[in-house]
Amino acid sequence: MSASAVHSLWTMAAPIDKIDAPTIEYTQLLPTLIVIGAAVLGILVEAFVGRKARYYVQVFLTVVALVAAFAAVIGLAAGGYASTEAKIVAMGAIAVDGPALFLQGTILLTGLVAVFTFAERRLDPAAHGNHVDSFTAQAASVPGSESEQAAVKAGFTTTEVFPLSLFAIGGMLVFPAANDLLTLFIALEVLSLPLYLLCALARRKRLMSQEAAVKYFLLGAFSSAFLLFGVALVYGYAGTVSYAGIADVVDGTVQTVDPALAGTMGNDALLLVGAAMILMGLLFKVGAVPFHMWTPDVYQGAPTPVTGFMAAATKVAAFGALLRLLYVVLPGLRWDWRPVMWGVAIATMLIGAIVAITQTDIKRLLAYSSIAHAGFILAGVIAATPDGISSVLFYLGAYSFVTIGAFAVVTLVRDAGGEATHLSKWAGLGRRSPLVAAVFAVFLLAFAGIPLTSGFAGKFAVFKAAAEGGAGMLVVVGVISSAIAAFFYIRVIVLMFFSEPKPEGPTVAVPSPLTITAIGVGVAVTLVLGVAPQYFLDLANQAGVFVR
Amino acid sequence: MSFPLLTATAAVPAIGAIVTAAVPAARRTAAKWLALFFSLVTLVLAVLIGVRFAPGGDRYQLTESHSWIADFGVRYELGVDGIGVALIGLTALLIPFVLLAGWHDADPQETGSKRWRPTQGFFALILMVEAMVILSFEATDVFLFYILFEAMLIPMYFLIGGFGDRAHAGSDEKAAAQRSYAAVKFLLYNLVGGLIMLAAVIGLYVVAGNFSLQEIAAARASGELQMATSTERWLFLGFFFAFAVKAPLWPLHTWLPNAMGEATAPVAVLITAVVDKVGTFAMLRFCLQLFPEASKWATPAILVLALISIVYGALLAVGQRDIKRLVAYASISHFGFIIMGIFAMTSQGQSGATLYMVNHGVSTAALMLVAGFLISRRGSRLIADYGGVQKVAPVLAGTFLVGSLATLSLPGLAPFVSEFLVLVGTFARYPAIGIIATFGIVLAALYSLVLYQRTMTGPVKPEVSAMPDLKVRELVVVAPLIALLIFLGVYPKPVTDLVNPAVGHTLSDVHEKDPKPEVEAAK
Amino acid sequence: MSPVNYLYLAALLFAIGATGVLIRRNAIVVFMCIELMLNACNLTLVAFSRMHGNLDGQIIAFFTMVVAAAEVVVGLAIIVSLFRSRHSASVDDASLMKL
Amino acid sequence: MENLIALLVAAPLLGAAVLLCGGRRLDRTGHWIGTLLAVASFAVGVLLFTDMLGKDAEHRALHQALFSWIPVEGFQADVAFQLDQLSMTFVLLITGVGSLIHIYSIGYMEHDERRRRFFGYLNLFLAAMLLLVIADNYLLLYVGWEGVGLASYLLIGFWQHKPSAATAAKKAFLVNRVGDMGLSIAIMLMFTTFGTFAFGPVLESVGDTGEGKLTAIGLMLLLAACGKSAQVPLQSWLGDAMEGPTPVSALIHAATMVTAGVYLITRSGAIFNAAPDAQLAVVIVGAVTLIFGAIVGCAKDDIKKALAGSTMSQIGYMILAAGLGPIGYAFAIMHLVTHGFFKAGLFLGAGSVMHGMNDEVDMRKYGGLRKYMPVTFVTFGLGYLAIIGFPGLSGFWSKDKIIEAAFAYDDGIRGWIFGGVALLGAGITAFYMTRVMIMTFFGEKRWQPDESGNEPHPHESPKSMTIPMIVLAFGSVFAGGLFSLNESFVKWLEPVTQFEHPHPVISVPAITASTVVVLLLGAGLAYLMYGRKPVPVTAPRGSLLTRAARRDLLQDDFNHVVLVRGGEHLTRSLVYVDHTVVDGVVNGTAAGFGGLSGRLRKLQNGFARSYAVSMFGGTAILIAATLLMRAV
Repeated sequence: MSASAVHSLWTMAAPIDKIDAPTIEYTQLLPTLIVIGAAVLGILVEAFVGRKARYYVQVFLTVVALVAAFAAVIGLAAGGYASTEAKIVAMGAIAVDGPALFLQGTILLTGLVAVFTFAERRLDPAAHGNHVDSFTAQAASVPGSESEQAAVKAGFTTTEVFPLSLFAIGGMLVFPAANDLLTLFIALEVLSLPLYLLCALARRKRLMSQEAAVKYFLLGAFSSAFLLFGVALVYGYAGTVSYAGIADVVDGTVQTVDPALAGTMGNDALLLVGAAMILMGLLFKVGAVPFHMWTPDVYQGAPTPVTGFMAAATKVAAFGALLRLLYVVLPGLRWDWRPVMWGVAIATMLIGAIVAITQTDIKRLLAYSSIAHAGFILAGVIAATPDGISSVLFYLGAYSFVTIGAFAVVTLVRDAGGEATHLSKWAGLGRRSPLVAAVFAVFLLAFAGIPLTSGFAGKFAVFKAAAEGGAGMLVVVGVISSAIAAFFYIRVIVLMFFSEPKPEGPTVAVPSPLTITAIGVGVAVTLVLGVAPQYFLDLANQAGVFVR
Repeated sequence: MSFPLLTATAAVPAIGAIVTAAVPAARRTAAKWLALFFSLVTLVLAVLIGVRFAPGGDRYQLTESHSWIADFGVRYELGVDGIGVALIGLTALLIPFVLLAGWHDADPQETGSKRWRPTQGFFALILMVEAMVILSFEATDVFLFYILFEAMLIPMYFLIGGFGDRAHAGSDEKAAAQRSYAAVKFLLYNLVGGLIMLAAVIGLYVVAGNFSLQEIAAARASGELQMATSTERWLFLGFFFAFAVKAPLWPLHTWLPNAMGEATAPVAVLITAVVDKVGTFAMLRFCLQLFPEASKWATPAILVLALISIVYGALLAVGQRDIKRLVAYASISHFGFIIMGIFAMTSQGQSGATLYMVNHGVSTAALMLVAGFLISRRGSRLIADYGGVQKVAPVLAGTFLVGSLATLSLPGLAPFVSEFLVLVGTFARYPAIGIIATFGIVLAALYSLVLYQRTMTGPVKPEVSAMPDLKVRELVVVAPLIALLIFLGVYPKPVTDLVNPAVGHTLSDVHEKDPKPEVEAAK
Repeated sequence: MSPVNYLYLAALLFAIGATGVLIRRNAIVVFMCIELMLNACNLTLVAFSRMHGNLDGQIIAFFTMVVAAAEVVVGLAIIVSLFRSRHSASVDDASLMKL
Repeated sequence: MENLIALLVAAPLLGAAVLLCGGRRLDRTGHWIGTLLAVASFAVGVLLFTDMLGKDAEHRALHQALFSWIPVEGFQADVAFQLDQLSMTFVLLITGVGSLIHIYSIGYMEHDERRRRFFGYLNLFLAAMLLLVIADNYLLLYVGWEGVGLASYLLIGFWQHKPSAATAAKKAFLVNRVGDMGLSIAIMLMFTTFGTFAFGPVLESVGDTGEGKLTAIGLMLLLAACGKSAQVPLQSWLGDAMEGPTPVSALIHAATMVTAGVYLITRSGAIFNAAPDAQLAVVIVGAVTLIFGAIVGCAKDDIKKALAGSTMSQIGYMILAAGLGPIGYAFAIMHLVTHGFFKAGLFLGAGSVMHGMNDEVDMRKYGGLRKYMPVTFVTFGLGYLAIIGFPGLSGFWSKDKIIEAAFAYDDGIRGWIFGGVALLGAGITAFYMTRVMIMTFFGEKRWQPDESGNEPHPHESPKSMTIPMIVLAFGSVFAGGLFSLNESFVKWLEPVTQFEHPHPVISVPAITASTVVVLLLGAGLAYLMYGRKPVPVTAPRGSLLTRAARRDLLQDDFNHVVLVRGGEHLTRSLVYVDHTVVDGVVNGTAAGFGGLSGRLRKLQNGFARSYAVSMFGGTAILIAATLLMRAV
């Protein structure tokens, strides 16, 4: 065929005479920049600081970075970016608005608390005279090999966890703020990859740890591939990846100009399939049924501090992204995605609660409970009302602190083999150390959503939003599944308080101020949000508007 | 801004709970006295409420109202009507006796960690329950009430599961297992009820936009808040279910025998005499006031259930081998009467029901506590293990008899008045149901007297031959209760005066009038 | 020929990759399949970019490659450590945690 | 003067409180306190009586309102007393006989270490019984009604260590409860009909309502009466009630409490008068019971049970009379009073005999006691003559009148039937009383040493016991005659109960004559059977009727099979149902979720690839669903 004929088949990209430099609003990006920068510094520290000092330098650096970043977030919020000044920065890549800032704040705080638990070095007995934390001495060495012993003897510690966590946090900060699909994808990877590694770094039970890492990695990569394909399809549909642009096409505000594109542009099949795949990617991170199956294994295998960190921070970030996607990109598609999400939410609530009943490992139990909670939060997401947004924000804030606290308590209960995570070991804990048991009971009650705990306030908020959003059915299912869930939380309490202590039961390690702070913060937040949630609800309300 | 009496009345026991819990393990006795002191202060405040309350005055008095969770439309709103005052009085009155009766129930037998302080915990939990119950009687904000309604389960749960009957047949493990089963059953039953209510509460918010009982009731009365019939009925059912579990109403009753059987006698009293009253109280205050039409729609069904509870509970009480379970089933029967009185929708019925709540509280307390003393002496709950006690411990037997007679509502003792009012009130509108219900009084006589005969009379069993009679502490617990039973039986006027206006309001809420006597109607 | 065909090809590749993930045991192979899926995505992006006549798609493709590379780094590290401690790279052998 | 009324109740009530709460320190003086307060109450009664006699017939009723008891919207119950002639009669009987029996008990209970409590219970009974008869409304009456029930429960079971006693007490209370159901339903009916249940208003406004309602109320009242007065079908408890100490049997189960039913019916006369069907029911019950009781009385060898049977029968007479309406009320009450005297006397006599015979109750082990205990013999004998209605003695006057009234129950077949029954009853009464008399006091001694070898030494009882018997004997001889002098008793009651002269279907002299004949026949027959040949110590098997009668005509067996057994089965099965069904559903749900959970967790098989599959499938579903949503 002739060249012209061929040429007529495709269009030339419009010739670009000059590319003007992108404008980056560094101040608005400050939180992220601080964290990422600190992470990079951390790498350098690993390279140049002596082994003995590293731990302290890293902890210091990380804490400072997180605090600074949090301060930056507060500053931005105070600067009105949470409400009136909300804007889109970095060439439309990142949104700085209420939800973003609220979630970033939450992530930074939970991250901070989590870092405390990372840095805990008093729980395990000192090996060869040097304190050890819950991370392996040398990830590269084969479990049980001489090299490992040597590493332990030499007092190696994997201080890389701190920069890794910082990277992850950086990704999480971007995730809910991402304003185009590319940024979304990148952020997803940035937060995931470090987590894969962190999962593999447990000091005890390394085989399980590695297995968890592999599973998490493979499945995570699998899901992100789907997400990326979804991105591609949506791009194909809309011709752009920026949320606003897509939304416009979806609403039909922009009509296709070029007849040549008519084939793809505005082809709803592309949109729907793509959207579904993106949703899948996010639901995977959230841990919603049927994309939840990695959760129990990974939560169980990963080092407990990491589990806490994942369970809290990752969920927050992922739900943030999900909210933005559904509320900014796909509102026009509400009537398509709502029924589907209904199904997902119901399945998540019920299956999470039901399967948890028969769990025998405390970490797995909490994993399933986190699945059930994901279901509750989804109920709020589905509400598709401003109340829905704020209720979800509130729930995430409340839930993440309870979770970190709970896992922090799990790190305390130990026997010869490290943490005693099998439930039978927890029998009679209330007799042996009432305080720890009581604290854990508080967390469990919060999970169960008993009034006067943050769990109840959050649950009430999302259910209320759902009911107002016309999802009364979801509320009923939610209520039923929380009844089922109550059963296994109570089972643990019964075990701790009403059954006789076993003679060879576990001991409760006396932690350093770090873990104590983590737990203390958890309890405090749980009770404060339970008794007087008004202030935080207001916060969530003001933060409840997406910029577009 | 006057002195917040209602808040104070609830706050004192709460503070008491914290203080008591903080007492170091060694100073056990101090903790006990401390708890008793706080409960007495509460009693004084409750009396003060009774004094400050003007029966003729506004419907809700001593009201307090502060913004709490504006976002949920929730306010911290308190206020009492006559019914509330009566029940607050009952609660504040019973708790000191409960504490005294349970004086030694929580002394630690084996030593756990040095932080393990069962005694302090026991007394603190009881005070905590008292605080929550009292506040729930005062709450005029649906959400606030709901929170307390749910939250009080937790301390109750620990009381049941943590401090079961030491005097239990069989091995310790078995006892512990049964105990935690009972506790879990109690908690789950009530939690499920509560969660279903939660759905209704949320629904109410969606419909009404706020939680203030008075506002909603006013809006409904004035007609500016319309509810679709089906909506109203669903919401009503949601609320009623929770209250029916708590009350408990047949067939939602099976948690009560387990709970009362496994818990120590004082805790059992706490359950049936105090906590369960919240359920019946809430029926009067919330179901009727918020959903008048639905209440009337459901009345026939509820009356039938109540009737079943009355007869069924009594029959099962006859069939029990375990003293405490017997009392539990008797209570189920009594709660049937209370609910029947409430939904008879006559002033006699509802006044009677309210009076019944108070009287049943006192009479069950008397019977159950004496039974507890008996059990702690012999170390068994089985009726068959006793016999001829009156020979060796006449005072104990005598008080036990009075308790039993109160349970069968002998005229001259308090329960008679309320039971008869309920019967008359029901009969006036539903003669058939009223008549069937009177069979309950025969059955009541049957189980009470069988219990007394099997345990107290006949030849003295060797195991009880050395049984000591009531000690001073125990007498101090029982005597006032009995005196109160007689007083309220002869002169219930103080309570009825308190209750009548409130009942009048409730009836007007549901737009019901007492049926006129035939003769007057004819004229 | 129409660029739409590239889309069909990409879809095919993606499907192949996905199937591979589901049926292959060896972790390395599974991982390769995932890479295949990513590349399918790239192809799609590029094709669309061509059709829309804007560069976004191609840019994304570059990002994707970087990400893929990063994944390789992390993934291989994990898989290798697993292999060294188990002397097997079979995904199915790694099933300590279940139920 | 009316302010004294409360004292009637207050005195014994105080006694009860003091004695029951007083504790051991009162053991030595307790019985005196009790007796004193009983007598005090009697004195008050007499005082009020004299005062009442001072006024003219119409203005004798006194009223005292103490306080408002249960004030509820539209429902008013007061603690208020009303003392009219009817109540007065009862007050005197109760306090009088009561005091005597207190005195008697001092001796009778001398050796019982719980005597103080016994007197406490007796006082409690007096208080309750007085409350019953002076209450001015049905609800307060109900309090007394159950109060006497309680007292009787406590006293029947006074010797609680005897299982039989405890059982009897429980039985009595339960059977009475059934009656009480009737009373409470009656009160409810009154409330819904008249809006009140005070005697005055109710009885005045009887005219305003239909006969149906009144019949219902009447039947319910009758049910109550049956329970308290041991009338068929609720009579079964009275025989067992004899487990109680004899003074109790005399006071409660002969003279006073068991007659409460008669009081109730008489008091509610206005209602019954307006409800003939109810009246008929009353009469039938009375007639049946008087025969029933008499037959039972013939067969019992236990002296107290025999007397109990006779009590039943005599109360049958009263109920029958009360059922006859204005022609009968007065005589019912009159017979009630005379019966109070002689039956109490007889019981005290029986008690005195047992006292002398180591508490032996089997008449077959008595015999020829007249020489050992002359006083008892004489008083008992007089009581005997009185009860069989020997001309001139109390029983004659009252019973004969009832028989006349029965014959006058509407001039037709009814008159014949019930008159005949009443007449027949008189004959049987004569028979079994003669039997008792002979077996106890005549013939040769039949008692042997019991297994522990100590032979009873019959002896006369102490003064404290004999004096009351003598007093009562006087009553049994003269009371009837006294009352009948120009119908003084009838006139006394007339303002309360109205009175019409009965017009029997046959002439009065004929009735009187036949009565005398019948009773001579009965007595003669008894003499032939028991007086001529010696009485066997062990009871002969006897005829079918006899054996049935010994077992209260199988009524207990019926109860046992139908009610007790049936009840047990019912409760057992219900307990089972409650455990398996009601509770089973709950536990089943829990277990169900558990099983579901166990199955679902199998999906979590640890293989990463299967997780991937679920993800893949999930995505597929997600996509399909989204597309589907768009399609529909």
